[in-house]
Amino acid sequence: MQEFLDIVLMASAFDQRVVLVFEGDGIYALMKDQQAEVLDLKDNSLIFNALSIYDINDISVEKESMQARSISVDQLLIPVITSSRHELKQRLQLADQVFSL
Amino acid sequence: MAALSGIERNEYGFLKKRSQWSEAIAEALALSDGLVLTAAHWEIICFMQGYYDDYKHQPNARLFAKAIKNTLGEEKASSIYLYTLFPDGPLKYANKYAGLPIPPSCI
Amino acid sequence: MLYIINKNPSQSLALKNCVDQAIAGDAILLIENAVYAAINTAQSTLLQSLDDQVSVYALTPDLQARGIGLNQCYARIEPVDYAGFVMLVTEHQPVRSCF
Amino acid sequence: MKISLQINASPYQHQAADSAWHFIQAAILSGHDICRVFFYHDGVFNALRDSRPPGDERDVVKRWSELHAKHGVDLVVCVSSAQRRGLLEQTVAKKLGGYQSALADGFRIAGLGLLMEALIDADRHITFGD
Repeated sequence: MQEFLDIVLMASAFDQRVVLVFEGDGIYALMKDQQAEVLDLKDNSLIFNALSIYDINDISVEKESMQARSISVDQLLIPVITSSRHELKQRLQLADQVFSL
Repeated sequence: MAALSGIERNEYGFLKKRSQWSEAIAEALALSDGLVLTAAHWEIICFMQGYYDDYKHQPNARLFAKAIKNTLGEEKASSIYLYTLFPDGPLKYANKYAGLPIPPSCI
Repeated sequence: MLYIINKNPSQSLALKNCVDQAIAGDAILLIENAVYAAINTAQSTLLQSLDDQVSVYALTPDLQARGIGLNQCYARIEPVDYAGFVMLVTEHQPVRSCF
Repeated sequence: MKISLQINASPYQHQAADSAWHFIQAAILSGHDICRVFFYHDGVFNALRDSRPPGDERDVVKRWSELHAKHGVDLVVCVSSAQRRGLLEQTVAKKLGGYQSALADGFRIAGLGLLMEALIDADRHITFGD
Protein backbone atom coordinates (compact mmCIF):
# COMPACT_ATOMS: atom_id res chain seq x y z
CA MET A 1 0.00 0.00 0.00
CA GLN A 2 2.76 2.43 1.01
CA GLU A 3 4.67 1.71 -2.17
CA PHE A 4 1.55 2.01 -4.28
CA LEU A 5 0.73 5.38 -2.75
CA ASP A 6 4.26 6.51 -3.52
CA ILE A 7 3.41 6.05 -7.21
CA VAL A 8 0.24 8.07 -6.78
CA LEU A 9 2.07 10.91 -5.05
CA MET A 10 4.92 10.92 -7.53
CA ALA A 11 2.48 11.20 -10.41
CA SER A 12 1.19 14.36 -8.80
CA ALA A 13 4.73 15.64 -8.30
CA PHE A 14 5.18 15.16 -12.05
CA ASP A 15 2.10 17.30 -12.61
CA GLN A 16 0.02 14.42 -13.89
CA ARG A 17 -3.71 14.54 -13.32
CA VAL A 18 -4.50 11.78 -10.88
CA VAL A 19 -7.88 10.13 -10.45
CA LEU A 20 -8.12 7.73 -7.51
CA VAL A 21 -10.84 5.12 -7.57
CA PHE A 22 -11.67 2.75 -4.71
CA GLU A 23 -13.67 -0.31 -5.62
CA GLY A 24 -14.24 -3.77 -4.16
CA ASP A 25 -12.28 -4.46 -0.99
CA GLY A 26 -10.07 -1.50 -1.86
CA ILE A 27 -12.62 0.61 -0.05
CA TYR A 28 -11.48 -0.88 3.25
CA ALA A 29 -8.18 0.99 2.82
CA LEU A 30 -10.10 4.21 3.49
CA MET A 31 -11.73 3.11 6.76
CA LYS A 32 -11.39 5.54 9.66
CA ASP A 33 -9.79 4.66 12.98
CA GLN A 34 -7.22 2.21 11.69
CA GLN A 35 -4.87 1.30 14.51
CA ALA A 36 -1.98 -0.26 12.68
CA GLU A 37 0.31 0.34 15.67
CA VAL A 38 -1.28 -2.55 17.59
CA LEU A 39 0.48 -4.78 15.05
CA ASP A 40 3.62 -2.68 15.26
CA LEU A 41 2.94 -1.28 11.79
CA LYS A 42 3.19 2.29 10.66
CA ASP A 43 -0.25 3.78 10.08
CA ASN A 44 -0.19 4.22 6.34
CA SER A 45 -3.80 5.33 6.21
CA LEU A 46 -2.85 8.79 7.44
CA ILE A 47 -1.18 9.52 4.13
CA PHE A 48 -4.62 9.73 2.55
CA ASN A 49 -5.04 12.98 4.44
CA ALA A 50 -2.00 14.34 2.61
CA LEU A 51 -3.46 13.77 -0.84
CA SER A 52 -5.00 17.22 -0.91
CA ILE A 53 -1.68 18.98 -0.33
CA TYR A 54 -0.45 17.17 -3.44
CA ASP A 55 -3.48 18.45 -5.34
CA ILE A 56 -5.05 15.00 -5.53
CA ASN A 57 -8.69 15.76 -4.90
CA ASP A 58 -10.41 13.60 -7.46
CA ILE A 59 -11.14 10.61 -5.23
CA SER A 60 -14.10 8.34 -5.91
CA VAL A 61 -15.59 5.27 -4.32
CA GLU A 62 -17.75 2.84 -6.23
CA LYS A 63 -21.36 2.97 -5.10
CA GLU A 64 -22.02 -0.75 -5.65
CA SER A 65 -18.96 -1.77 -3.62
CA MET A 66 -19.95 0.59 -0.79
CA GLN A 67 -23.46 -0.85 -0.71
CA ALA A 68 -22.29 -4.46 -0.86
CA ARG A 69 -20.12 -3.82 2.22
CA SER A 70 -22.66 -1.67 4.07
CA ILE A 71 -20.17 1.17 4.28
CA SER A 72 -21.24 4.80 4.26
CA VAL A 73 -19.06 7.77 3.36
CA ASP A 74 -19.00 9.04 6.94
CA GLN A 75 -17.03 5.92 7.89
CA LEU A 76 -14.22 6.94 5.56
CA LEU A 77 -11.09 8.93 6.37
CA ILE A 78 -11.42 11.54 3.68
CA PRO A 79 -14.13 13.20 1.61
CA VAL A 80 -14.91 11.17 -1.51
CA ILE A 81 -17.28 11.23 -4.44
CA THR A 82 -19.61 8.27 -4.74
CA SER A 83 -20.03 7.13 -8.34
CA SER A 84 -21.62 4.17 -10.03
CA ARG A 85 -19.55 1.38 -11.56
CA HIS A 86 -20.64 2.57 -14.96
CA GLU A 87 -19.53 6.19 -14.39
CA LEU A 88 -16.16 5.09 -13.00
CA LYS A 89 -15.58 2.79 -15.95
CA GLN A 90 -16.15 5.67 -18.33
CA ARG A 91 -13.63 7.80 -16.46
CA LEU A 92 -10.98 5.08 -16.38
CA GLN A 93 -11.48 4.60 -20.08
CA LEU A 94 -10.12 8.13 -20.61
CA ALA A 95 -6.93 7.58 -18.63
CA ASP A 96 -3.53 7.38 -20.30
CA GLN A 97 -2.37 4.82 -17.75
CA VAL A 98 -4.29 2.75 -15.23
CA PHE A 99 -2.70 1.27 -12.11
CA SER A 100 -4.46 -1.28 -9.94
CA LEU A 101 -3.73 -2.55 -6.49
CA MET B 1 29.85 18.12 21.80
CA ALA B 2 28.38 17.95 25.31
CA ALA B 3 24.75 18.48 24.28
CA LEU B 4 24.86 15.37 22.15
CA SER B 5 26.37 13.04 24.71
CA GLY B 6 24.01 10.26 25.68
CA ILE B 7 21.99 10.82 22.51
CA GLU B 8 21.67 7.68 20.40
CA ARG B 9 22.38 8.26 16.75
CA ASN B 10 22.56 6.02 13.72
CA GLU B 11 25.37 5.69 11.19
CA TYR B 12 24.15 8.84 9.40
CA GLY B 13 24.11 10.90 12.58
CA PHE B 14 20.30 10.88 12.78
CA LEU B 15 18.61 10.46 16.15
CA LYS B 16 17.49 6.92 16.83
CA LYS B 17 14.68 8.05 19.11
CA ARG B 18 12.64 11.12 18.43
CA SER B 19 11.82 11.21 22.15
CA GLN B 20 15.38 12.43 22.71
CA TRP B 21 14.83 15.40 20.42
CA SER B 22 14.75 18.98 21.69
CA GLU B 23 15.44 22.36 20.15
CA ALA B 24 18.81 22.37 21.86
CA ILE B 25 19.62 18.98 20.35
CA ALA B 26 18.62 20.24 16.92
CA GLU B 27 20.92 23.23 17.31
CA ALA B 28 23.76 21.03 18.48
CA LEU B 29 23.27 18.65 15.55
CA ALA B 30 23.31 21.57 13.14
CA LEU B 31 26.34 23.12 14.76
CA SER B 32 28.27 19.88 14.43
CA ASP B 33 27.48 20.12 10.71
CA GLY B 34 28.73 23.72 10.75
CA LEU B 35 25.28 25.28 10.55
CA VAL B 36 23.62 27.88 12.79
CA LEU B 37 19.85 27.51 12.74
CA THR B 38 17.83 30.64 12.01
CA ALA B 39 14.08 31.27 11.97
CA ALA B 40 14.06 30.33 8.30
CA HIS B 41 15.60 26.95 9.11
CA TRP B 42 13.14 26.42 11.92
CA GLU B 43 10.23 27.09 9.62
CA ILE B 44 11.27 24.16 7.42
CA ILE B 45 12.17 21.92 10.37
CA CYS B 46 8.82 22.54 12.05
CA PHE B 47 7.04 21.96 8.76
CA MET B 48 8.82 18.62 8.51
CA GLN B 49 7.79 17.59 12.01
CA GLY B 50 4.20 18.67 11.50
CA TYR B 51 4.01 16.83 8.19
CA TYR B 52 5.35 13.65 9.76
CA ASP B 53 3.03 13.86 12.75
CA ASP B 54 0.02 14.38 10.52
CA TYR B 55 0.75 11.83 7.83
CA LYS B 56 3.38 9.39 9.18
CA HIS B 57 5.07 9.72 5.82
CA GLN B 58 8.43 10.84 4.56
CA PRO B 59 8.39 12.59 1.21
CA ASN B 60 11.18 12.30 -1.31
CA ALA B 61 12.81 15.47 -2.63
CA ARG B 62 10.22 16.13 -5.31
CA LEU B 63 7.27 15.58 -3.01
CA PHE B 64 8.98 17.64 -0.31
CA ALA B 65 9.21 20.59 -2.69
CA LYS B 66 5.60 20.22 -3.76
CA ALA B 67 4.36 19.92 -0.18
CA ILE B 68 6.30 23.04 0.83
CA LYS B 69 5.03 24.92 -2.18
CA ASN B 70 1.42 24.09 -1.33
CA THR B 71 1.75 24.90 2.37
CA LEU B 72 4.48 27.52 2.88
CA GLY B 73 4.36 29.07 -0.58
CA GLU B 74 6.18 28.96 -3.87
CA GLU B 75 9.28 30.99 -2.88
CA LYS B 76 10.04 28.68 0.09
CA ALA B 77 9.95 25.66 -2.22
CA SER B 78 12.61 26.83 -4.64
CA SER B 79 15.80 24.80 -4.68
CA ILE B 80 17.87 27.95 -4.38
CA TYR B 81 16.09 28.98 -1.19
CA LEU B 82 16.20 25.51 0.33
CA TYR B 83 19.82 24.83 -0.60
CA THR B 84 20.89 28.20 0.80
CA LEU B 85 19.46 27.09 4.12
CA PHE B 86 20.69 23.50 3.98
CA PRO B 87 23.62 23.42 1.55
CA ASP B 88 24.21 19.67 1.84
CA GLY B 89 20.61 18.69 1.07
CA PRO B 90 17.43 20.31 2.39
CA LEU B 91 15.37 17.14 2.71
CA LYS B 92 18.05 15.15 4.48
CA TYR B 93 19.14 17.82 6.90
CA ALA B 94 15.69 19.19 7.68
CA ASN B 95 14.75 15.65 8.70
CA LYS B 96 17.96 15.25 10.66
CA TYR B 97 17.46 18.37 12.75
CA ALA B 98 13.79 17.50 13.15
CA GLY B 99 14.77 14.25 14.87
CA LEU B 100 13.01 12.20 12.20
CA PRO B 101 14.28 9.08 10.44
CA ILE B 102 16.54 9.50 7.45
CA PRO B 103 14.31 9.53 4.34
CA PRO B 104 14.87 6.41 2.21
CA SER B 105 15.90 8.53 -0.75
CA CYS B 106 18.69 10.27 1.21
CA ILE B 107 20.86 7.31 2.12
CA MET C 1 -9.77 -1.19 -22.39
CA LEU C 2 -7.65 -4.36 -22.24
CA TYR C 3 -7.85 -6.15 -18.91
CA ILE C 4 -4.93 -8.43 -18.13
CA ILE C 5 -5.83 -11.01 -15.50
CA ASN C 6 -3.17 -13.23 -13.95
CA LYS C 7 -5.03 -14.96 -11.16
CA ASN C 8 -7.37 -17.86 -10.94
CA PRO C 9 -10.90 -16.74 -9.94
CA SER C 10 -10.54 -18.80 -6.76
CA GLN C 11 -7.52 -16.68 -5.77
CA SER C 12 -8.81 -13.28 -6.67
CA LEU C 13 -11.96 -11.42 -7.62
CA ALA C 14 -10.12 -9.64 -10.41
CA LEU C 15 -11.78 -11.57 -13.21
CA LYS C 16 -15.21 -11.24 -11.68
CA ASN C 17 -14.76 -7.48 -11.36
CA CYS C 18 -13.68 -7.23 -14.98
CA VAL C 19 -16.64 -9.30 -16.14
CA ASP C 20 -18.91 -6.92 -14.23
CA GLN C 21 -17.27 -3.84 -15.70
CA ALA C 22 -16.38 -4.78 -19.24
CA ILE C 23 -18.37 -3.22 -22.03
CA ALA C 24 -18.57 -3.75 -25.78
CA GLY C 25 -15.18 -3.26 -27.39
CA ASP C 26 -13.21 -4.25 -24.30
CA ALA C 27 -10.99 -7.30 -24.23
CA ILE C 28 -9.94 -9.59 -21.41
CA LEU C 29 -6.66 -11.47 -21.58
CA LEU C 30 -6.11 -14.42 -19.25
CA ILE C 31 -2.46 -15.12 -18.46
CA GLU C 32 -0.56 -17.18 -15.87
CA ASN C 33 -2.93 -18.85 -13.38
CA ALA C 34 -5.92 -16.98 -14.78
CA VAL C 35 -5.96 -19.38 -17.74
CA TYR C 36 -7.69 -21.89 -15.45
CA ALA C 37 -10.75 -19.67 -15.83
CA ALA C 38 -10.83 -20.56 -19.52
CA ILE C 39 -11.79 -24.16 -18.75
CA ASN C 40 -15.42 -24.92 -19.42
CA THR C 41 -16.76 -26.65 -16.33
CA ALA C 42 -20.23 -26.90 -14.89
CA GLN C 43 -19.08 -24.84 -11.89
CA SER C 44 -17.48 -21.97 -13.74
CA THR C 45 -20.30 -19.77 -14.91
CA LEU C 46 -18.29 -16.58 -14.66
CA LEU C 47 -17.50 -16.11 -18.32
CA GLN C 48 -21.02 -17.08 -19.35
CA SER C 49 -22.39 -13.88 -17.85
CA LEU C 50 -20.02 -11.77 -19.92
CA ASP C 51 -21.28 -9.38 -22.57
CA ASP C 52 -21.05 -10.98 -26.04
CA GLN C 53 -19.27 -7.91 -27.37
CA VAL C 54 -16.31 -8.40 -25.04
CA SER C 55 -13.54 -10.60 -26.42
CA VAL C 56 -11.79 -13.07 -24.14
CA TYR C 57 -8.30 -14.28 -24.93
CA ALA C 58 -6.11 -16.82 -23.19
CA LEU C 59 -2.35 -17.00 -23.56
CA THR C 60 -1.58 -20.26 -25.36
CA PRO C 61 1.81 -20.97 -23.75
CA ASP C 62 0.22 -20.58 -20.31
CA LEU C 63 -2.57 -22.99 -21.29
CA GLN C 64 -0.07 -25.49 -22.69
CA ALA C 65 2.23 -25.23 -19.68
CA ARG C 66 -0.73 -26.19 -17.46
CA GLY C 67 -1.90 -29.04 -19.66
CA ILE C 68 -5.09 -27.31 -20.71
CA GLY C 69 -6.25 -28.17 -24.21
CA LEU C 70 -8.28 -25.75 -26.28
CA ASN C 71 -11.01 -28.40 -26.50
CA GLN C 72 -11.48 -28.01 -22.74
CA CYS C 73 -12.03 -24.27 -23.01
CA TYR C 74 -15.13 -22.22 -23.58
CA ALA C 75 -15.89 -21.80 -27.24
CA ARG C 76 -15.57 -18.02 -26.96
CA ILE C 77 -11.98 -18.22 -25.68
CA GLU C 78 -9.59 -17.05 -28.35
CA PRO C 79 -6.06 -18.39 -27.97
CA VAL C 80 -3.17 -15.95 -28.48
CA ASP C 81 0.57 -16.41 -28.35
CA TYR C 82 2.96 -13.73 -27.05
CA ALA C 83 2.94 -11.96 -30.40
CA GLY C 84 -0.85 -11.83 -30.09
CA PHE C 85 -0.47 -10.49 -26.54
CA VAL C 86 1.70 -7.67 -27.89
CA MET C 87 -0.85 -7.00 -30.61
CA LEU C 88 -3.69 -6.76 -28.07
CA VAL C 89 -1.65 -4.28 -26.06
CA THR C 90 -1.09 -2.07 -29.08
CA GLU C 91 -4.73 -2.25 -30.16
CA HIS C 92 -6.27 -1.27 -26.82
CA GLN C 93 -5.99 1.81 -24.70
CA PRO C 94 -5.78 1.92 -21.76
CA VAL C 95 -4.34 -1.39 -20.61
CA ARG C 96 -5.10 -2.43 -17.07
CA SER C 97 -3.44 -5.25 -15.14
CA CYS C 98 -5.89 -6.44 -12.49
CA PHE C 99 -4.93 -8.45 -9.42
CA MET D 1 5.20 1.72 -30.39
CA LYS D 2 7.04 2.60 -27.20
CA ILE D 3 6.24 0.17 -24.41
CA SER D 4 7.45 0.27 -20.83
CA LEU D 5 7.01 -2.49 -18.29
CA GLN D 6 6.81 -2.75 -14.57
CA ILE D 7 7.62 -5.89 -12.63
CA ASN D 8 6.20 -6.11 -9.14
CA ALA D 9 7.01 -9.68 -8.09
CA SER D 10 10.09 -11.71 -7.29
CA PRO D 11 11.29 -14.32 -9.77
CA TYR D 12 10.80 -18.05 -9.07
CA GLN D 13 7.90 -17.36 -6.69
CA HIS D 14 5.73 -15.66 -9.29
CA GLN D 15 5.50 -16.02 -13.04
CA ALA D 16 5.66 -12.26 -13.60
CA ALA D 17 9.31 -12.10 -14.59
CA ASP D 18 8.86 -14.96 -17.06
CA SER D 19 5.74 -13.48 -18.60
CA ALA D 20 7.41 -10.11 -18.94
CA TRP D 21 10.49 -11.60 -20.53
CA HIS D 22 8.50 -13.57 -23.12
CA PHE D 23 6.36 -10.51 -23.79
CA ILE D 24 9.46 -8.41 -24.40
CA GLN D 25 10.93 -10.96 -26.81
CA ALA D 26 7.74 -10.91 -28.84
CA ALA D 27 7.46 -7.13 -28.71
CA ILE D 28 11.02 -6.64 -29.93
CA LEU D 29 10.44 -9.16 -32.72
CA SER D 30 7.38 -7.17 -33.78
CA GLY D 31 9.52 -4.05 -34.01
CA HIS D 32 8.37 -2.30 -30.85
CA ASP D 33 10.63 -0.30 -28.60
CA ILE D 34 10.87 -1.49 -24.99
CA CYS D 35 11.98 1.77 -23.46
CA ARG D 36 12.26 0.70 -19.83
CA VAL D 37 11.63 -2.12 -17.38
CA PHE D 38 11.01 -0.79 -13.90
CA PHE D 39 11.45 -3.22 -11.01
CA TYR D 40 9.23 -2.33 -8.09
CA HIS D 41 8.00 -3.97 -4.88
CA ASP D 42 9.46 -7.52 -4.68
CA GLY D 43 10.36 -7.16 -8.34
CA VAL D 44 13.70 -5.78 -7.17
CA PHE D 45 14.80 -9.38 -6.47
CA ASN D 46 15.09 -9.81 -10.23
CA ALA D 47 18.31 -7.83 -9.99
CA LEU D 48 20.17 -9.88 -7.37
CA ARG D 49 23.71 -10.26 -8.62
CA ASP D 50 24.37 -13.33 -6.48
CA SER D 51 21.35 -15.29 -7.62
CA ARG D 52 22.47 -18.81 -8.63
CA PRO D 53 19.61 -21.04 -9.75
CA PRO D 54 20.32 -24.73 -10.40
CA GLY D 55 22.07 -25.28 -13.73
CA ASP D 56 19.11 -27.04 -15.34
CA GLU D 57 16.75 -24.08 -14.73
CA ARG D 58 16.28 -20.78 -16.47
CA ASP D 59 18.40 -18.03 -14.96
CA VAL D 60 16.03 -15.09 -14.66
CA VAL D 61 18.63 -12.56 -13.53
CA LYS D 62 21.04 -13.52 -16.28
CA ARG D 63 18.25 -13.29 -18.81
CA TRP D 64 17.68 -9.65 -17.83
CA SER D 65 21.39 -8.88 -18.05
CA GLU D 66 21.49 -10.40 -21.53
CA LEU D 67 18.42 -8.45 -22.59
CA HIS D 68 20.21 -5.27 -21.62
CA ALA D 69 23.42 -6.31 -23.35
CA LYS D 70 21.69 -7.37 -26.55
CA HIS D 71 18.93 -4.79 -26.92
CA GLY D 72 19.99 -2.00 -24.59
CA VAL D 73 16.76 -2.22 -22.61
CA ASP D 74 16.94 0.13 -19.64
CA LEU D 75 16.59 -1.95 -16.46
CA VAL D 76 15.79 0.25 -13.49
CA VAL D 77 15.57 -0.97 -9.90
CA CYS D 78 13.59 1.24 -7.54
CA VAL D 79 15.89 2.51 -4.83
CA SER D 80 13.37 2.63 -2.01
CA SER D 81 11.92 -0.81 -2.78
CA ALA D 82 15.45 -2.20 -2.88
CA GLN D 83 16.52 -0.56 0.34
CA ARG D 84 13.46 -1.73 2.19
CA ARG D 85 14.24 -5.32 1.19
CA GLY D 86 17.95 -5.27 1.97
CA LEU D 87 19.07 -5.52 -1.61
CA LEU D 88 21.39 -2.58 -1.02
CA GLU D 89 22.96 -3.66 2.22
CA GLN D 90 24.77 -0.55 3.37
CA THR D 91 28.09 -1.75 4.65
CA VAL D 92 28.59 -4.27 1.87
CA ALA D 93 27.59 -1.76 -0.76
CA LYS D 94 29.99 0.82 0.62
CA LYS D 95 32.84 -1.63 0.89
CA LEU D 96 32.43 -2.75 -2.68
CA GLY D 97 32.17 0.79 -3.93
CA GLY D 98 28.56 1.78 -4.14
CA TYR D 99 25.14 0.28 -4.60
CA GLN D 100 25.79 -0.82 -8.10
CA SER D 101 27.78 -3.80 -6.86
CA ALA D 102 24.69 -5.46 -5.38
CA LEU D 103 23.00 -5.48 -8.75
CA ALA D 104 23.62 -7.81 -11.66
CA ASP D 105 25.06 -6.41 -14.89
CA GLY D 106 22.76 -4.14 -16.86
CA PHE D 107 20.62 -2.99 -13.91
CA ARG D 108 20.78 0.47 -12.49
CA ILE D 109 19.33 1.91 -9.34
CA ALA D 110 17.10 4.98 -9.45
CA GLY D 111 14.02 6.57 -7.97
CA LEU D 112 10.36 6.55 -8.86
CA GLY D 113 10.99 9.53 -11.09
CA LEU D 114 12.16 7.15 -13.78
CA LEU D 115 8.90 5.24 -13.55
CA MET D 116 7.00 8.48 -14.03
CA GLU D 117 9.18 9.39 -16.96
CA ALA D 118 8.41 6.02 -18.58
CA LEU D 119 4.70 6.38 -17.90
CA ILE D 120 4.64 9.76 -19.57
CA ASP D 121 6.93 8.84 -22.43
CA ALA D 122 5.65 5.38 -23.37
CA ASP D 123 2.55 4.65 -25.43
CA ARG D 124 1.74 1.70 -23.20
CA HIS D 125 2.83 0.68 -19.73
CA ILE D 126 2.25 -2.95 -18.77
CA THR D 127 2.42 -4.20 -15.19
CA PHE D 128 3.39 -7.79 -14.39
CA GLY D 129 3.09 -9.32 -10.93
CA ASP D 130 0.77 -8.37 -8.10
